[in-house]
Amino acid sequence: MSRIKTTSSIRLTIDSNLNNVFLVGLTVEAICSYAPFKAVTAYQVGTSVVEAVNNAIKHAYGNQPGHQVEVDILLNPEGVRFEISDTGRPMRLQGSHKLEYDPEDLENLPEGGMGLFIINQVMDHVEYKNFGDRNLLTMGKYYDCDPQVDLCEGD
Amino acid sequence: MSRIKTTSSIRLTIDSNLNNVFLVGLTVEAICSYAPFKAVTAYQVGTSVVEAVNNAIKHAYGNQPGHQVEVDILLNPEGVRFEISDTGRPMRLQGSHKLEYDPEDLENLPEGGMGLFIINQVMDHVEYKNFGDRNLLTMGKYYDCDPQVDLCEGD
Amino acid sequence: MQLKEDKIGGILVLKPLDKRFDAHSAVDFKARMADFVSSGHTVIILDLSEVDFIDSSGLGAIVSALKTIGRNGDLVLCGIKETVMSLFRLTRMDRVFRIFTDQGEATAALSS
Amino acid sequence: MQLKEDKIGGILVLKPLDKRFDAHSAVDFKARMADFVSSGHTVIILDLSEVDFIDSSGLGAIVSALKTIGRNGDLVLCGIKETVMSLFRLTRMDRVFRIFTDQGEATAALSS
Ligand SMILES: Nc1ncnc2c1ncn2[C@@H]1O[C@H](COP(=O)(O)OP(=O)(O)O)[C@@H](O)[C@H]1O
Ligand SMILES: Nc1ncnc2c1ncn2[C@@H]1O[C@H](COP(=O)(O)OP(=O)(O)O)[C@@H](O)[C@H]1O
Repeated sequence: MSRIKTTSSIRLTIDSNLNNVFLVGLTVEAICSYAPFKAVTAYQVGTSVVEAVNNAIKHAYGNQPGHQVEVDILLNPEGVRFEISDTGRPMRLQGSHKLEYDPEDLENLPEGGMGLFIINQVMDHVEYKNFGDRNLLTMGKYYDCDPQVDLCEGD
Repeated sequence: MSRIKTTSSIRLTIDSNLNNVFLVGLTVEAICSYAPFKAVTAYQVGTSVVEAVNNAIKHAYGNQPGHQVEVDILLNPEGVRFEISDTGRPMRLQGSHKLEYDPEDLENLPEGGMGLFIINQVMDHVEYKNFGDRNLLTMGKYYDCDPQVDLCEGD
Repeated sequence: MQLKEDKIGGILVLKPLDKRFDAHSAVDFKARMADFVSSGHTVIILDLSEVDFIDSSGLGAIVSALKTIGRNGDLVLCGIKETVMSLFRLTRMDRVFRIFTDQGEATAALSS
Repeated sequence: MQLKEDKIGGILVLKPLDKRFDAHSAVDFKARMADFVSSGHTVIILDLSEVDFIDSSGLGAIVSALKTIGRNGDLVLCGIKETVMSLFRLTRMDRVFRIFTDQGEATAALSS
């Protein structure tokens, strides 16, 4: 059982190398498993943050190591909030993040372009902003498990 | 099963408030549970880092919030290394970190002074250094579980 | 720190509901224990079955409670998880406290 | 990415031994799969029972392998954990692949 009564926070910083991203994933999963999230939600929130960090490395920094990706995690009484920032190329804002394809049409199955879709499906709030030389992706997710009432598998 | 073939690293930064320390603990436990450590070792390494961060907050910063504690985690092929740094008061170097007491002598049981003892018992390597305005505690632990051979409970 | 309170006869059973018994929760725990003792509860079972993590400050807070109760009462522990127990062993606190598997065993021992 | 290889009749069974099938391991996986296919293995079971985590790059690499094999072969999956499966469902990849509980079921289906 875990009731979050006050806000606590931690910043994760990695060098822009895909080799480091699993450390962010492990961290976010562990923190979300501690928080009152269902097990599958904790897992998917972890995946969403991994997708966002992958994107910063691949797209904002063009797979160049030597740059920093920062992930601020805020554990609030009602949910968790992530602020992912990079100082690379800003994202060209697209409209909606749909994932439409025919599962039978082998040749046209998607091999990419699923990251932003996953993020938007999983998180309750997603916002991307550019501040001068810094890009900031903010994502939030409300707890979906009341340990006073539910049996939270994540616990 | 998890074989660490290359080095990966992450930096954790928290504000000097005891309320944030559990986030460091959850992170270190998760990363050490992924690495080839036995479950009890992963847990105790997590505890050692928590002790070190508590010390930085309580002793280096005198329990004052508004300062940063940084924990660099390096996952190497042979073990994990932590660099914990603060910019507060340096530690007066003491000799050995013993914990000697009579379990029957109620009045003289220790209520504190166990943190450095735990760190020194658990970690394979501990070193404290002061660089001008920065204090750096380096600690290392070799993996104690070969997933090719052992059944690692931590896995 | 959230503490579940139960009374079994003259025994007070306390179960911390937070998973992490650390330097942050230890301060509050110490004060709460002092209150219990000063209001006359001197035979206490501390059930740690919900606790996943303890650090030296958590251990210190339990030792502090033991001292506050003194020789005229009793503080025993139960439900300690294996990982948490490893820290009791490392600091030899397993030789300071009487430790039982669960509330049933602890109650039986204190009632006999 | 470490891959355990087994041959059951004409079927190649591949089991990734890394817990995390992510953007980092996906690059290597894609290349390895292309090698297997070009050396004549076109009926493959991918056993994901050791995989705790997959991201969209991992999914993409498996789709890429499916395309490489094309219509003259088969790539089926088995041993997918519940959390990993939730990502297959979210992206509807559970409708793209034939998914079996374990190697036994997958082999039976491919041999019949
Ligand atoms: N952090 C980012 N910075 C710049 N561009 C981005 C970023 N994230 C996403 N993009 C752009 O949006 C596209 C879709 O991203 P995504 O859905 O994650 O799929 P993928 O990364 O597989 O292409 C990317 O191909 C890229 O052009
Ligand atoms: N990071 C630090 N900075 C300054 N002093 C420290 C630090 N860590 C430990 N100390 C000193 O060493 C003593 C022993 O530390 P420790 O064994 O962790 O026990 P405790 O923190 O309970 O006193 C502390 O009381 C303090 O005086």
